Amino acid sequence: MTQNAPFFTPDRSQYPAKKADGTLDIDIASGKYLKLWQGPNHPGITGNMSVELTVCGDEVVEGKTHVGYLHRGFEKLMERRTFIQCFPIVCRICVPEPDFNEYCYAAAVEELAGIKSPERADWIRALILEMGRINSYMMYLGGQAGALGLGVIGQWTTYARDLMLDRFEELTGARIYHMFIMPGGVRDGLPEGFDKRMEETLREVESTLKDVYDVMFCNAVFKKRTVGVGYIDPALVDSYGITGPNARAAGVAKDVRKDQPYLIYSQLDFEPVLGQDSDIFTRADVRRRDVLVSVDLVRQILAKMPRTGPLMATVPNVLHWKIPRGETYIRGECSRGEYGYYLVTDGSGYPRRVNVRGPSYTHAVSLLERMIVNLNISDVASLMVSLHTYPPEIER
Amino acid sequence: MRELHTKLKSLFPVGDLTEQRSNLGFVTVPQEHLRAVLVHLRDREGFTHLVLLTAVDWLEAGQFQLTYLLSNRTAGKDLGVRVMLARDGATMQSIHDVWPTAATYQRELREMFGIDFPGSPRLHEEFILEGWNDIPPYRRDFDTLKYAQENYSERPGRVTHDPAAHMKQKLNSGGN
Amino acid sequence: MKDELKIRVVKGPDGVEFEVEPLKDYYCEAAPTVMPAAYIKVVEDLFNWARSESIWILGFGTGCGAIEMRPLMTPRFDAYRFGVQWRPTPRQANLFVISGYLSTKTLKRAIRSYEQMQNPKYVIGLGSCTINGGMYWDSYNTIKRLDDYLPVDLYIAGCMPRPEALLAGFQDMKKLIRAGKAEGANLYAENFEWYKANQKRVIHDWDMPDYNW
Amino acid sequence: MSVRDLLSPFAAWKNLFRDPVTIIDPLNDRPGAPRYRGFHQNDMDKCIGCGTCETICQNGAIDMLPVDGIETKQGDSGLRPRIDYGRCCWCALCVDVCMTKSLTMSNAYTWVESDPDAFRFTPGVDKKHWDNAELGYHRPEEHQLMAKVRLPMGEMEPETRIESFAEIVNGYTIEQARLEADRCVSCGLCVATCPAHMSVPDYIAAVRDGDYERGLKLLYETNPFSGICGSVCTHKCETTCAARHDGDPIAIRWLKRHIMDQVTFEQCRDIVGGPRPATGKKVAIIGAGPAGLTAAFDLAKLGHSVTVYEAFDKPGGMTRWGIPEYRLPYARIDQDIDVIRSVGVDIRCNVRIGKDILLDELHNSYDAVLLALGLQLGRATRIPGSEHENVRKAVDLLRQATAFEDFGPPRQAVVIGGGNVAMDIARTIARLQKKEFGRVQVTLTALEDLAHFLADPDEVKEAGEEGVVILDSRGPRQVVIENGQVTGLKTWHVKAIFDEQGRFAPSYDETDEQMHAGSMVIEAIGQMTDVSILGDTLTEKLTWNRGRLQVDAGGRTSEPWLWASGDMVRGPDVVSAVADGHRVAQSIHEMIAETEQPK
Repeated sequence: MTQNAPFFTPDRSQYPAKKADGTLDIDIASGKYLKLWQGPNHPGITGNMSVELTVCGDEVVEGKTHVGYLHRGFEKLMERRTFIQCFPIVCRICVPEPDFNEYCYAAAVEELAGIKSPERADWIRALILEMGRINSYMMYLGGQAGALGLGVIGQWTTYARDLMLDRFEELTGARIYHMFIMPGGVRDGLPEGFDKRMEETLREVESTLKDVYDVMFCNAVFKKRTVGVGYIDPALVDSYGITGPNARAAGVAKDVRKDQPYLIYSQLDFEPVLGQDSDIFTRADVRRRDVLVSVDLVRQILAKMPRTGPLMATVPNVLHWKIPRGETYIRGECSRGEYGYYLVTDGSGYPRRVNVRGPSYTHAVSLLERMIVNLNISDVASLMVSLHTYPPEIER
Repeated sequence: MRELHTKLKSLFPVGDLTEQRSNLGFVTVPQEHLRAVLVHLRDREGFTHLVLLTAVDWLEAGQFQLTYLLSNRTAGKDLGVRVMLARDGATMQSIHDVWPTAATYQRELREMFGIDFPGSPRLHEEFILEGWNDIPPYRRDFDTLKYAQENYSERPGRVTHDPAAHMKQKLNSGGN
Repeated sequence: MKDELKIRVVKGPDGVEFEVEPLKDYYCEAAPTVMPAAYIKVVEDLFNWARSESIWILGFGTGCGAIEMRPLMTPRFDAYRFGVQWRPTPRQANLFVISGYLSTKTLKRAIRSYEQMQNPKYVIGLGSCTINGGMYWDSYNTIKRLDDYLPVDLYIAGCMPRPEALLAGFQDMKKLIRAGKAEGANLYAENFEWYKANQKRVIHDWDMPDYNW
Repeated sequence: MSVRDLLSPFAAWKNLFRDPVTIIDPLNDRPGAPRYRGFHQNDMDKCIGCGTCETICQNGAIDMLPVDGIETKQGDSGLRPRIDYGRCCWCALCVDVCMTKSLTMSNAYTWVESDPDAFRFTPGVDKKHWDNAELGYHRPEEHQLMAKVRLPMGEMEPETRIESFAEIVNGYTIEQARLEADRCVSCGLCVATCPAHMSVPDYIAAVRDGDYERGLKLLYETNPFSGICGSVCTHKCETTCAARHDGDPIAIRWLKRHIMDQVTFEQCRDIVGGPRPATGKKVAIIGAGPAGLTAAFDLAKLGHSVTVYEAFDKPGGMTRWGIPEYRLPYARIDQDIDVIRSVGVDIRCNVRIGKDILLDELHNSYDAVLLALGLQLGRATRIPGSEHENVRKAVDLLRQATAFEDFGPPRQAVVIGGGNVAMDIARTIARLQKKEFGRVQVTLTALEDLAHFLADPDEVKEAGEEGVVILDSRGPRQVVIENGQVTGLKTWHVKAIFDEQGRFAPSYDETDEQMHAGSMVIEAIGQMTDVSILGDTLTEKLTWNRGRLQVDAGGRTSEPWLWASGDMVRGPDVVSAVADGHRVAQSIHEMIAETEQPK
């Protein structure tokens, strides 16, 4: 079931036929079809990407994802920066949740250089990653509601997110691009009184989520627009490389934090959040519940983390740091799925190749292009947001 | 990992295993056997998830390395399958029918490295770049700084001094 | 050239066939013109005051900095109380905030959006990237100096600038407008050829009219 | 769909009763957090202009520029970082690697301008409203990207080393040298400080890379006495090393030595490349010390025929006759000199000018003559009793010790002086005493207090470890002679060494008199040149300046055929002598080239 409106039966007589190679035979001059561009002028919170829709009436017959509006060539730029010089640049790959770049890059460098980051640094890293996850989800919730015209949710979640940014600021020294997790460890420990202020922020997040639940998830209009819409077949999960909440909402318990625990996640007590219905509503709900898990994880981390000890491992002089030839892949579970860095070194002072695997890569291109067909135009924005894609991690 | 490698080795002419971690290994596969190895790994060994597909330019050796990183979630293991391609006129068979997402990766590799994957859908459509007029930018012989300086203007007025040279000139001019 | 930009014959719902030339039919061919100030200074001052108090921003987040605009639109920083608001379409906006780096692909869209905005219009450049390339100074795909391509009235330092810095920027922007010094649009019209030449040097597949109005 | 789904959204109305969360005055109510990475500050007093911030900046945002009112001086390039906020990304790596912790970040973050060129500024110089901000990112103490501590040099224990004249230090292993070389930030502040301008950062990089051939080549470009300097250089470079501001300076001398340890004589010889095509010009050099031989090396490499006359039976000058073997093994001197010989320098030992050959003869048969006599004579204290035969000069004793002459080491000795020569003789005597009598009884008295000793701190420390009693702030008054035998030295406490004008005029506390027992008193308070070989006529003709020969920048005396160099014009220091040798060689070569031209 892809549409839940029984009184609407689409007239498919005008639909394009398929050509021999499987592509659609769309003759734009026939007047039957209309090209409609969703983006790149920021369609909702999906960032600067665009979907070139071919519509027939109200229905999408073909959608093509266009990315590259934010392409800066990170992977190329990193090849001409030393290992420490890459550290400030990686976080720019993903604005709403930059810390995974820092963590994955640092961990990849550490692994190839044979360095072990201190335990205390690992806890702080996990803390930062969970804080970032909360932020990313809060932004998503606002965007998902906003895509359906429910603007108030975004007003609330942005406020809660901003409080978390204040925590980020006092911990890392910056609001958005924290540049805190560096190869070898982290820059500094927790500031004084951080736990208390963090607890206040977490309470605010929880109370916001309660309001969001009442107004968004228990909302006849929202349900009507999202339940049963944008269904992802669990069978597609592996073949389309679907990870994170998109997979978990389809009942596949993919969560790197559990599957291959990194940092200190094996010492934390949590269960991946699962859903069954695999529609927009379920995906939103999985993310909402995932925030609660993260809130709990932040509390656990603060309760269990060591407060003393080194924060940086001994690293070679960063000005001429050379790493022997090798390759590795480091992954983490970000708010959108599996985030990973593939790093190849060649014994010089510069990375040979860095490849960033953002979860949006598969979600926003091959998956979206498949799912968008037969969708009503009005649901396109909602679907795009529900896949929770950030274009900079696609094009880097 | 070793077990899997022994098994693979009995079936295909694969190279040695590089064991990066207990749950991550890399193995080189001849170009023509790649497809069979991938399908075997996917269908028989549980490596159902194509994590990424990317290339490394070994300019000095005249080769491209293609890395197909596969993941077996239930076993918690990852295997990187490497294929070495001649850099000149690099062509590789497409695996978009094994994993549909591979089409996107292949499109990117075609655009950024200039590696051809005949048969891959929409391969020649622009993906990230628009109106690109130079050699594919991720190739090692493409100099991004030079390109940037030639195409974009910098704000003038920047000048710097090398401390050692500056001191030598200031303190030791006159030869004493 | 993309298919949809080619000249084609279309049959309308009434069965009549007609020719469509997308690059020409949907745009005005006239070049932009300089908008003179009002004859009487008091009137111009009044206009400027009004303009300064209704800054309508085009909600085209072109780069990283866009993420710091969201807090401004929401209660905590609430830019609306300062007469600043965001509009979804260029036709309704008079301030274009270039929020950081511009890849050449986005530059093309940004130019299009800018030209569609109503006069008088203003541009603010956010962060290092718009000033001198920022951390992408050696990237092959981003422009280094925004003022080569669009007339910029104001720059805000930072990477990225915080919402508070943006608010300070808006206040300065207001002062500029009130003082009649925000003449970016006229500058663009006066030096149209120069801007076009710069733009075309970096946008290699120029498949749009020279003036997108 | 339930009724709840229709009613629940109205829960939003409860916000009517909540306090607004809007920040009233966001421009002033929100200072950056205490750690906020805002705009830069730079403490002008601390900054040394090493440029490490520029090196690490991945955005090319930092330029090093000279600033009005900040002079270039030893250890401070006089340059200051100017930051381009059209490039900066506020990552604070520049703060993290700042060698002096002068560069910090304030918590200010608002800067709006119409002029895009205004976003370039030199923090600390261009006045900004955040210059005095207290808060902002300062590198946390434990956040250390650079290793602070120098790798310890392995050396013999005091108990072992006192037994013989074997070399004390072991030299770095390859692993140690790499780690130590890794600490260098390649700023190059040391290059200008080194009298010979050795390309320190480059050869340290060669150590890092394990490319000793390259390192050796760099050493020989500026210093043919790298083997010797690697052991005994006064390493002024280490006093201006950027690393010393927050940790130990790089062990530059030991790294130089490490390169020399890793290469063979054959490699050295091959790198300098053997004799050159002859120009037919002849230069005579008097004195086979570092200055004379460096000049000889340079001139021979230019194809001139060089003859070096040495009064003693072995070349090396004060490096051989003045420095004890435990600091500088003779084999190392021989190797450096053999390399110099390999380019065709002819060294004639046991030829004393004035006795075996006359200076005038040299003048007549050579195109140029260079005096590189060194400081062979010890200065005297001239205190009562110092004319006794058992009051000796340190230089004389050191020379005798080197020649294995038995000068009758005393059972108890007193050394006057606080410089390296005093340490050398005290420790040499200590070794001889240990061998002869089984125990060390050496007292060393110096005018200076311990903090201002002229000797290397390492030397002082090691001498103490070896049993030398070191007394600081003691001025010698009288050598006590009883029954014609020296029995000791009387000293007074020193109140001040210099008078108010800063002239040397020690003042004493006469009530604090001490007697130091000893059958020999050794004066080690300075050296001078034996200029008697010049002869009266020439001495008359030459211009002198306070007892020193007056020379121009190129080392040329007032006589156009005669040059002078090394310790006799520069004071005692190997690397200064090397530098001087280069300069003089250059000057002589220029003269030769000039006279060549008219023909």
